[in-house]
Amino acid sequence: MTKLWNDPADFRAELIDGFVAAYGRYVRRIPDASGVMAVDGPRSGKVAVIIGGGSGHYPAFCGYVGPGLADAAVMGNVFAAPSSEQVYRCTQAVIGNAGALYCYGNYSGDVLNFDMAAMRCQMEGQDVRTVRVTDDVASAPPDQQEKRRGISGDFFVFKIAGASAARGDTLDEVERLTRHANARTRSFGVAFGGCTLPGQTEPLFTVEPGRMELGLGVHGEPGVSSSEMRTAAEIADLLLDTLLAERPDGGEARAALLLNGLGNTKYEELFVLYKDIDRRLAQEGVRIHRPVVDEQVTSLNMAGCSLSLLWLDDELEALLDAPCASAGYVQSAL
Amino acid sequence: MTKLWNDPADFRAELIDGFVAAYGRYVRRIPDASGVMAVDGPRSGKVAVIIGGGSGHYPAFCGYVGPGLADAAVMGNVFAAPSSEQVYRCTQAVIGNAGALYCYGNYSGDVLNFDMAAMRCQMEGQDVRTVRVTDDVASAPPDQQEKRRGISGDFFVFKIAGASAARGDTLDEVERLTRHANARTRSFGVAFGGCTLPGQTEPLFTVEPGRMELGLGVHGEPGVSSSEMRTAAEIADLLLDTLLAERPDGGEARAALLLNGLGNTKYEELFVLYKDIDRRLAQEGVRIHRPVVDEQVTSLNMAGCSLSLLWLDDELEALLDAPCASAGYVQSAL
Amino acid sequence: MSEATSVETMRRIIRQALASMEEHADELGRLDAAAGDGDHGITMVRGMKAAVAVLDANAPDAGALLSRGALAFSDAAGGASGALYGMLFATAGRQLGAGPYATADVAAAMRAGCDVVMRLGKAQPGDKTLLDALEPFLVALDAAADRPLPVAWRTALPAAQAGTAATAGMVASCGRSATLGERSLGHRDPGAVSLTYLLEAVDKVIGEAESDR
Amino acid sequence: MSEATSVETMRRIIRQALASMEEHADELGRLDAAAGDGDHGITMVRGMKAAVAVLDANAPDAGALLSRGALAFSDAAGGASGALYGMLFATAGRQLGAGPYATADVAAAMRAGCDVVMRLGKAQPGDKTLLDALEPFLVALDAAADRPLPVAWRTALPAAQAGTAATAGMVASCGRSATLGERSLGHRDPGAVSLTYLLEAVDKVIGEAESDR
Ligand SMILES: Nc1ncnc2c1ncn2[C@@H]1O[C@H](COP(=O)(O)OP(=O)(O)O)[C@@H](O)[C@H]1O
Ligand SMILES: Nc1ncnc2c1ncn2[C@@H]1O[C@H](COP(=O)(O)OP(=O)(O)O)[C@@H](O)[C@H]1O
Ligand SMILES: [Mg+2]
Ligand SMILES: [Mg+2]
Ligand SMILES: [Mg+2]
Ligand SMILES: [Mg+2]
Repeated sequence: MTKLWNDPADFRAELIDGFVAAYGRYVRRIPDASGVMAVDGPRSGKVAVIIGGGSGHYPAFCGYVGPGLADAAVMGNVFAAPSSEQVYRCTQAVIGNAGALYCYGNYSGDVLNFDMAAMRCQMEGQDVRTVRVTDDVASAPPDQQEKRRGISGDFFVFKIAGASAARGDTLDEVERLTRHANARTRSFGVAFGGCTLPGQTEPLFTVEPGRMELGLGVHGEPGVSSSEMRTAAEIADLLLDTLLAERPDGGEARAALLLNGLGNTKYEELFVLYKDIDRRLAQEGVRIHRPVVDEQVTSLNMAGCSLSLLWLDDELEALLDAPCASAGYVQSAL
Repeated sequence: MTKLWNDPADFRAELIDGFVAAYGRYVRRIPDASGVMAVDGPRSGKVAVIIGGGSGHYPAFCGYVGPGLADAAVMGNVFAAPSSEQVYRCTQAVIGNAGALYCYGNYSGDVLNFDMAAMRCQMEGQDVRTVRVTDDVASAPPDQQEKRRGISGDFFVFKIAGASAARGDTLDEVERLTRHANARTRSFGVAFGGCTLPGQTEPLFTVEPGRMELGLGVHGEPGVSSSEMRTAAEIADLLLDTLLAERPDGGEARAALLLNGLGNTKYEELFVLYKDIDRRLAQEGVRIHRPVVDEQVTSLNMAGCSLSLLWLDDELEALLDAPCASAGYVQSAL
Repeated sequence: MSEATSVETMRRIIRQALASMEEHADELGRLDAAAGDGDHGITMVRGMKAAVAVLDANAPDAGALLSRGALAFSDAAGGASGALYGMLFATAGRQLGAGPYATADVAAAMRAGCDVVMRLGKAQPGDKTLLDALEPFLVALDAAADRPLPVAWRTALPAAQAGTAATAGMVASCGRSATLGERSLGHRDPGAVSLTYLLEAVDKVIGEAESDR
Repeated sequence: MSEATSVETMRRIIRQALASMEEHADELGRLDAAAGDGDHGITMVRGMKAAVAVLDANAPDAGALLSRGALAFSDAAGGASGALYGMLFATAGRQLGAGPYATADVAAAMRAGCDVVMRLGKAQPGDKTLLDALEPFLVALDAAADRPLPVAWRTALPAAQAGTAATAGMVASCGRSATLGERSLGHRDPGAVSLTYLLEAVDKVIGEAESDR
């Protein structure tokens, strides 16, 4: 349950203030807007990567602003997409002469607001492109990938977009690579318990003892189906059976991996689960590159986890390996 | 509640396997021992920094093994200190010709087991020193600092020990600086709810709705007293009133800061709380250096947070700023 | 209705809409939590508060007041409902302009707003969204276009209510709850419910204004 | 008692100790959770399982079997209790050596173990630890040193039980629960409780062996 707040109505504003106060080494507040931008931006000649969405998913989204990652994050209220006005203002703060890429999870509210802002920028002569993250295999069948929602795969798609833009790629190229990364990213998750919005006393959903939800959303949405609670080893197989069924054709047998905790399922548990994921992927002949077992795309303190795979090729691997630094994710050469 | 496991009796072994499988870029398993060591160790001429304790506190302890941090972590079962046999074996795996420093939180079980191992190493002619972290102001009065237990201050004391050893300081110097860091580190915490051991169904303690516990332990121990639940702003003042009362004499007005989530109190809430902490410290004329608002020393999925301050001087600040890399904490030059 | 009366009526409508959202916030949240993310009540209240906050600025006419309120709503609310309600009422307000309004004027303005919502949101009636309340309401309002606005509005309300009730039997194919497919069955769509409360709030104000005469 | 009988008795004691810890694991966990970290039951079971697992190796004598079991216990259990019980029984086992044992031999061996525990743990009787069960038990065992072991042991047990009961009225000053000070009042110390169960397990085995004759 969310416990720390002053007035729930001020939650977003206060969290942005606190975030900027804590991580002024990476970000500063965008004046008169609900968002943050990298301290070194905007950089002339560099494509601006702009991410965002509702709050409640830290480190997504504001935690990914910094060198090698995003230039700005637009921050909505808890689980609510930011308004198009805020997206527009944040864009104006960081867009340079190389255009901007919007990258965010595919949810109705985000699509509506980012699209309206993009139209407004385009009408003003700015080149703004959009790549929506659609990694969640539970949310639509494979032939409707464009309908799928974005969950923890955000992490990889943002990383590729950020690395491509950081090395000076053109907007065409940043868009192409980001789209390519999204096309090769798949995620699937399970939930064991819901979360509670600030100021509320009832969780958004509850999971009966001894059961779990499959195909969770990262906004406290219940899963798409329900099953008996399983052991870690069984859950590893369940996640991988689903993800491996969509291993892309011609995909080489290497993948970047994120085992993502939603907030209340802690690191030690994730490692126990990872042991069996690692074993199974080795059996399947998949080489795992730079696995991350951590909380990256959370859902307040929801219980559960999701597994994301980015099926790598050489160009994606090079971008994934590039260093980056931000409040929520640092990848150093050290 | 801890949900993911196979057999609770195998929890520790499986989590170590999973951790090593995931973060082989930082650590490898110490053969025949319950612990991990840095991939590049042991390094001749370098003091070995050995940390450890029970599991359930990730990133503490295994998440802090890597360049610029610890050389090895000895890993006990959940909330149980590792046995002296395991401490001894891990020591033998990483100790070089420059001796070793044990650094861990001051709890009866850890003291007993690390001390027994230290005695055994010393009897075999190895130079092993110990610095116990005693940052928790709630656990004993100021004139009995040596009786205090170690909580989230571990993070700073380990960082200083690791940075000092990494630059090639002698064991005398590493010990002196680590002791100095501990003497200048103070923490205080609050809890809103207990955690559940793997395989158990009842939490270790519960907090009545509308109340909170002050002076929590990081092993699911209840707090030392209980009070009404407060707003974030009031909790900020409560934490700081307590910590500022022990601002060390002659201490300059600068401090490193960690606002640490225990597992179930999430990042957005911590930022809301941090906003008021930052404001208050500015009022008090304290300059905050490199604040970290994150989960660093957890207690499974316990609800609550703790605030740690390390009162800096020039030598500590230089060590704190040195880069480091590990599964749980990366500080890059980028 | 004089222009001053129209502006004052619009102010009262917006205040009444906020009161209604506050009254029903928990219900809207619960409905949204059933298959979505549970924030619809919070979002509507936050948005309506922002709309009320811009009421005091002196607006030239009622249509401008509605548009201005809609933009404030949209920015504060965020989410799908912020964007859609914002466009619905901003468009309607722009088209309304200065009063006095015949029923047909109001129906045409609302229809223009509805068209924008459909174009932007790409949903159709039957997809279990607020359109399932809005569309039948507009059809009924059109059918009563020759009657005075308060009467026509009240006559059309049951269509919105029936449309909303019908959403319980629909499978969502738009918005957050689309993913849940069959699992969204049995719960009314929160956006359809909130839209109906908004239409009822309008009725309350213009109906009373009517009886005040 | 022949040496073979002693070894066999020790095996049965260690198995009985495991059974007792399994039976009381939840109670020990709850007692530890009241002021500590709740793992005492789990820890004792894990340790005793490891001690039982080394039973099959052929031990030269009962004392060696006890020492070996104690080391296995200590390594598997970890924590404060792993270190302290490990030292207690490893020391006692080393001092016992090969049987047969007079009561005085056993009392002396346990006393030697207790001394090590006090030296290592720096606690005193009255600090609300397992010493509050162990110390009175050893005093009572000494007082009955001229009686056969099974009788003396049973005679001494009530002292351990009374000492354990008294810990409920003590304020902890050692171990995890020390921090809680006054808040630790009212609950028996989990280590004192587990030690008493262990002493009772010994009684069960050697008392039965007695009646088997
Ligand atoms: N594409 C769309 N077209 C029409 N209405 C929509 C669409 N997407 C969502 N809605 C409406 O918005 C409502 C949800 O609003 P809200 O919960 O405030 O936003 P969010 O879905 O962003 O959390 C749904 O119940 C539905 O009526
Ligand atoms: N310094 C000490 N001296 C004697 N007994 C101690 C000491 N510290 C702890 N104990 C005993 O250990 C028990 C706790 O054991 P356990 O819960 O297994 O270990 P931990 O405290 O490491 O979690 C306490 O109840 C107490 O009887
Ligand atoms: Mg929402
Ligand atoms: Mg313990
Ligand atoms: Mg919603
Ligand atoms: Mg314990």
